[in-house]
Amino acid sequence: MHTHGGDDFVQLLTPEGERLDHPDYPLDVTGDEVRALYRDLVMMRRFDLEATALQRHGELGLFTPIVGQEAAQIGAGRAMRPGDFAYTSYREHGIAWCRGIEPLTLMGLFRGVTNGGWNPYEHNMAIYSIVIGDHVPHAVGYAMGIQRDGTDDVALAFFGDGATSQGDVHEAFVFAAAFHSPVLFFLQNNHFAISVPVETQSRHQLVKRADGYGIPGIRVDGNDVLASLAVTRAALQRIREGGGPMLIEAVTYRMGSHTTSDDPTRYRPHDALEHWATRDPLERVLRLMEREGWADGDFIAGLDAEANAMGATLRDGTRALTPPDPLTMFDHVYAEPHQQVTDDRAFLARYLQAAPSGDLT
Amino acid sequence: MHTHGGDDFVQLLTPEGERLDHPDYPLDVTGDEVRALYRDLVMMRRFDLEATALQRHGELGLFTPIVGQEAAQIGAGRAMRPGDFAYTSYREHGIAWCRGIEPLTLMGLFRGVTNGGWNPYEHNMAIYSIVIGDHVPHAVGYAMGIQRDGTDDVALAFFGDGATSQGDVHEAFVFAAAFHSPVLFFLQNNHFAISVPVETQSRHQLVKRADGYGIPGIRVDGNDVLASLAVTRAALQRIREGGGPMLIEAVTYRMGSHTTSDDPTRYRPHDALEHWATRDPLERVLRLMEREGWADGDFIAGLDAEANAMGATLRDGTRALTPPDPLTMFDHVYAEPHQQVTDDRAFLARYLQAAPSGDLT
Amino acid sequence: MVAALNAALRASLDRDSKVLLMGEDIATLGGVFRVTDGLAKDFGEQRVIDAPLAESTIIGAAVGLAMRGYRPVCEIQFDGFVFPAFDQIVTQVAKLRVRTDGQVAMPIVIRLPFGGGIGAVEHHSESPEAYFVHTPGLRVMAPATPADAFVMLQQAIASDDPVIFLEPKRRYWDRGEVDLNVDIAHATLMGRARVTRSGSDVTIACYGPMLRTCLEAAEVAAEEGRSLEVVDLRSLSPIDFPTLVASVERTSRLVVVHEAQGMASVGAEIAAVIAERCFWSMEAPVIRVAGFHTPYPPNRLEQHYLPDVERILDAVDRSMAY
Amino acid sequence: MVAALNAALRASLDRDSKVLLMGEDIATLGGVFRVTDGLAKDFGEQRVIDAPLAESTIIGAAVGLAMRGYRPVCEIQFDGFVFPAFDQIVTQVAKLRVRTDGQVAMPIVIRLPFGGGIGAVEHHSESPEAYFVHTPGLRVMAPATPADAFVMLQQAIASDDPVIFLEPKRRYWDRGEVDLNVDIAHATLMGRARVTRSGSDVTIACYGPMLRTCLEAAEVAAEEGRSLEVVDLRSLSPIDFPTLVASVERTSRLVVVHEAQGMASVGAEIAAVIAERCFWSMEAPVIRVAGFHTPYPPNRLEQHYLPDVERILDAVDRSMAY
Ligand SMILES: Cc1ncc(C[n+]2csc(CCOP(=O)(O)OP(=O)(O)O)c2C)c(N)n1
Ligand SMILES: Cc1ncc(C[n+]2csc(CCOP(=O)(O)OP(=O)(O)O)c2C)c(N)n1
Ligand SMILES: [Mg+2]
Ligand SMILES: [Mg+2]
Repeated sequence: MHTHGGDDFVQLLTPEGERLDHPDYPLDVTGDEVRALYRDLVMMRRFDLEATALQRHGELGLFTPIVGQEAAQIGAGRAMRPGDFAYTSYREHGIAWCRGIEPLTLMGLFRGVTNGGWNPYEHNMAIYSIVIGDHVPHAVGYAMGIQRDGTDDVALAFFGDGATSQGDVHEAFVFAAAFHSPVLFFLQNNHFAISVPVETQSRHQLVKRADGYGIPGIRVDGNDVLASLAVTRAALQRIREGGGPMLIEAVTYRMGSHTTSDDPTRYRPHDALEHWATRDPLERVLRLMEREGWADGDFIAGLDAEANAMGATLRDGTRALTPPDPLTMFDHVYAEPHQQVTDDRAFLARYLQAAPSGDLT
Repeated sequence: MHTHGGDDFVQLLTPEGERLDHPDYPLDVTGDEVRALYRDLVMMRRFDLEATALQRHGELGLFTPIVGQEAAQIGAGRAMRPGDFAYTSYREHGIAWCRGIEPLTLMGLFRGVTNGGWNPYEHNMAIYSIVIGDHVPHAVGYAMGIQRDGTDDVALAFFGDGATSQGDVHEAFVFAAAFHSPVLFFLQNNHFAISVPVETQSRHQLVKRADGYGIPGIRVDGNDVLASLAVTRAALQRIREGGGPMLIEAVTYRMGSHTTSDDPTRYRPHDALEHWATRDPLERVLRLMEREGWADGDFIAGLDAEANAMGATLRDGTRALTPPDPLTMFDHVYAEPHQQVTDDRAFLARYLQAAPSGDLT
Repeated sequence: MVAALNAALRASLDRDSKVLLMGEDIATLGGVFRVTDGLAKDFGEQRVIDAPLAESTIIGAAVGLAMRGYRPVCEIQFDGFVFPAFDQIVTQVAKLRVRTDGQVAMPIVIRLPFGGGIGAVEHHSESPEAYFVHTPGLRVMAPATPADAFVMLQQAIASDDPVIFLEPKRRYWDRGEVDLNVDIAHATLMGRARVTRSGSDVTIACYGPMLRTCLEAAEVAAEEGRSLEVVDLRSLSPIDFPTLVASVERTSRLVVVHEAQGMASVGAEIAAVIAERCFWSMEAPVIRVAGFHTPYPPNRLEQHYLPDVERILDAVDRSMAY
Repeated sequence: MVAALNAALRASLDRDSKVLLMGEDIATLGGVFRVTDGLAKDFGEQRVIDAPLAESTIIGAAVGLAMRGYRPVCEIQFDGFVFPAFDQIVTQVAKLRVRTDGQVAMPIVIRLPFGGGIGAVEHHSESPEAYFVHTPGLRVMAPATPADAFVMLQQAIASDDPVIFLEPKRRYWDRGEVDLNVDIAHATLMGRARVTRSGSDVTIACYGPMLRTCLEAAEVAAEEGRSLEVVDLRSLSPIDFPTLVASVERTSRLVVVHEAQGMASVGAEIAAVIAERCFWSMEAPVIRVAGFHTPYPPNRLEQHYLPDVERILDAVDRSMAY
């Protein structure tokens, strides 16, 4: 079935690195801007490689690769303003990057030393959400708060093709439409929910879901960072001006495994990777830069060095992430004291004192 | 807001009793057929009156009036075949009627002597479902069963405008579309979820929801029994032939209260009843019959007598519905023995023996 | 009690502009029990919100509002309709504080009319408290009187923790003195139980709708020469065991009463803890009086399902027989 | 254990053409734990169904399939993802039989990998059994060994009641003798506990993932001269109290062990019942070993959260100290 493969989406940069014009989504970019975007893409790809390697070396319990989806995320992330607020699932490392969250910070969850890792208010980005769909209503609630505050910020909800089947995502659409709330739904259709192809979630283009709520929907080439940027910017602008919620479907492909525990050879059509490799999100930007003379050897070498440095920081930093004191698990269950927690904490404290290793299984 | 009031729906009989043609939904009906439909409508309206009165007299704890929605339900109900299976909410007395469930049987739930009242397999209709939305996935599951059995039956899910906001209803759409299951979603938009107007559920016509899943949707005048019949018949036929799920939105109006406990004067626009009274579902059929000479005084008098008889049976029968033996509450919790139930039952049995009135609070 | 709850909401809306109400039919209609009557008119649609019919996102949106600094008070129309929101409550509301290492607060109150005895149709008479008590991260409160309803709801709204606030719907129409000028900060502390009636023979622990029934039982018992001490738990998570233990140490006997079915219930927790903490002083095992292990029956049978004075006294007899 | 479960599903699919499997990633992938590996290939897409990503309707559709005469076996991928389906489970699956006065059966099995100890990220290590045990209308089972997994899953599928089937995921890779020719009808009855190890000093009640840990504790205790009797509950609803009471009558002491947090838990239920039924013979109160009243911690701390041999032995010590 090819309903989802159709190229009826906004594209501003072809896989061959040619710029296209689009009447609704004009984008003027300078060489500097494109270089900055390319840097983001490269850093994300490297991050992915490094984190995957760290998992292979036993330093992480799990990792969720981003490879293939860098452009969708960087485009969207760079379109956001600081005051906007992002709710994401567990694969939006590119959004985190754009929100100023250090790659190393993301390792805490995957290494099992925290369930969060950063202060959401510092970056205006919620911690990763693992239960599929749950965070999408949160974005709508946050947007309802924005409405009451009277600012022109926007809440963004990032989720996958699989998530579109969840009741909570539908209800979030319903609330956003009913209250005309400033929320942007950003759907990355990477063609899979673990092993299940997007066709099992819908035989129909997912962007069409928006129609049913009277929410405008835009389908964009998720492997084109310029298109993702332009479309997200336009959507955010429209929402800021009171236009109400919107949905963007970024059509992309998960080139890696679902997580490092997954074995995609069991389900991925064997020629799919080849096909999608020709649409690589980094490659086309490089071609554009070459074509325009925006990238010289120094730039590329500089990037490489920066990526190397990031990799080193990541490796060393991850190894240095040690589990917190066991008693911290009781610290933030409640804001105010709760007797059961107090008792359980006292029990564990006594117990740890008696058997300091604490690890006797 | 008038998005929901627009008359862009299939209508075959005007409020004035004029027949209209529709290219997609031709309907040839004989005088006998129209008389039969009119009888259904009259019986339902009488049933509603009688049950409401029974509640006012303290014989029922609660009743959910159907007045105003008779045509939507009778049209749909009469389009069904015996092998089809209906899942409904608590207001589909007209569907129950068409499925051969005695009006008296419906009183058990409202009198509090049972939570069901009939054998679903005898009538191919599930018991009423009170938790909004819950039963809609059941219809899809049933339809998946039909597919596996290889018959051309159809499962129908009846639900309200309020229910469209529930996650379960969305998920039911997703599954039905994904599996191309023979299920007809029949939405009665009666403009209210208790006090909340349909605009709070959606600023957009509810039938449009179907588009998002690639499910064909039809909007029908829910106060026109001929249109409801023709559209439902056509949809069922298409589904039987393997066309996959469909959605019908029947636009109607809840002329009564939400339940007998409700006070609609607190929220219903004061001129709404007048407006909708001009679109009464019974009146227009009567006009058509008069126009065509299909209804004489005898017919009307006969109907009246039949309705009176039904009312009498209902009144007497309801008063005679007594609570079952208290110990029956343990009978069907499990199919096979469960020690906790056995113990609890033994306790109550001993207890009832000691204090036979059992009513000491 | 409805008036007391309404007054508590009004006071909270007045006190803190971040407080919002959200639910089905709460604005124009004023709630099916009229608990929010008049509030939409006085505080406007932005603060008293009629939501679409979807419990999961009523709670899910409240999470987002809380993250934006608001203090949402959500109404779930009836006990049986809380389950569509269960995931948001258990996975998000209860856990977000700890998941963010304390950086995100969840000052959300979920008002839940609960319990039976009003002759309602199915799904309208349930007692789901054990599900929430079992869930770390939630506080669970159940007032039994109008005065407590007034105080406790305000305390719940003022708390930075999420609170499942169980309103005993068969006591909605109870009347009682409510001191509207009570200083919330100095009222009985949140989380504390109260010895409502002192006695010496058997302690009765109960909450919400059962308090009145237990007090009636104590009256009857007194006529028969038996002295029951009635403890109103008020809070179910945490449970105020110090108060309860002190009482049981005096009486050496405990009967726990609730409407909810018994398996893995609040009554089980209390029985387990008291059996351990009062091991040396108990003269009888803790006797539990609870709903049966069946779904709530059709309402014409509910009188047999619900604990009543007789069943409580029967439990007292059984306790005394040891 | 994975192979035993796979064999049980295969046998059930073979035996009864009405048996269907449904879940996320169970067909092409064979499940994230490979429990359904190869079944889609052998039984086809109509019987082994990859569902859209929506737990509520996986269960909701199973209800409809059951009403049409099928016997759906649903997989929920991980414990923490059962909550979106909670409403369908509690309101429909558990209640439909009684709501229809026994006319509609709900032969649905919900397979739920549960518990911690595998170093997973959040929501992948929870123990939600108490929620289901508290719910009338459900049966709850938890095998602890491959042999039991093989028998019990087939019994669950053959039962006309809905069964929450908890698979201890940290024991998925355990190996053990499985008699594939066992006659299911004559195997240990569904709902029965088993005394896995006899002893005389203290009874240990446990289930699922904790059985192995408790047996290890019993080994260590034996070396120290203490004789522990280990009871594998196997079924959590109903709980086989006759077997447990008989054991406790012998030992006079009971320790209950589970991973789930303690408030209103299965351990609370057992402690409450045993304290009552064995009132005269207990020489110590029932001691509970459970997870703490916190959401499951980050996995690098899980060793401190989960009951281990030491904590079990500590509880035994405390029991013996009375
Ligand atoms: C409610 C819920 N059910 C199941 C899972 C297990 N699970 C984790 S990721 C995933 C697939 C998600 O697919 P999609 O939404 O497309 O996001 P992607 O992984 O492709 O980024 C599943 C089923 C989960 N995390 N939450
Ligand atoms: C899950 C759930 N939430 C709330 C309710 C309370 N309630 C009963 S009927 C109703 C409104 C339903 O509106 P609609 O779906 O339009 O059906 P109608 O009553 O108009 O036929 C509500 C909110 C419920 N029964 N179930
Ligand atoms: Mg995906
Ligand atoms: Mg309606």
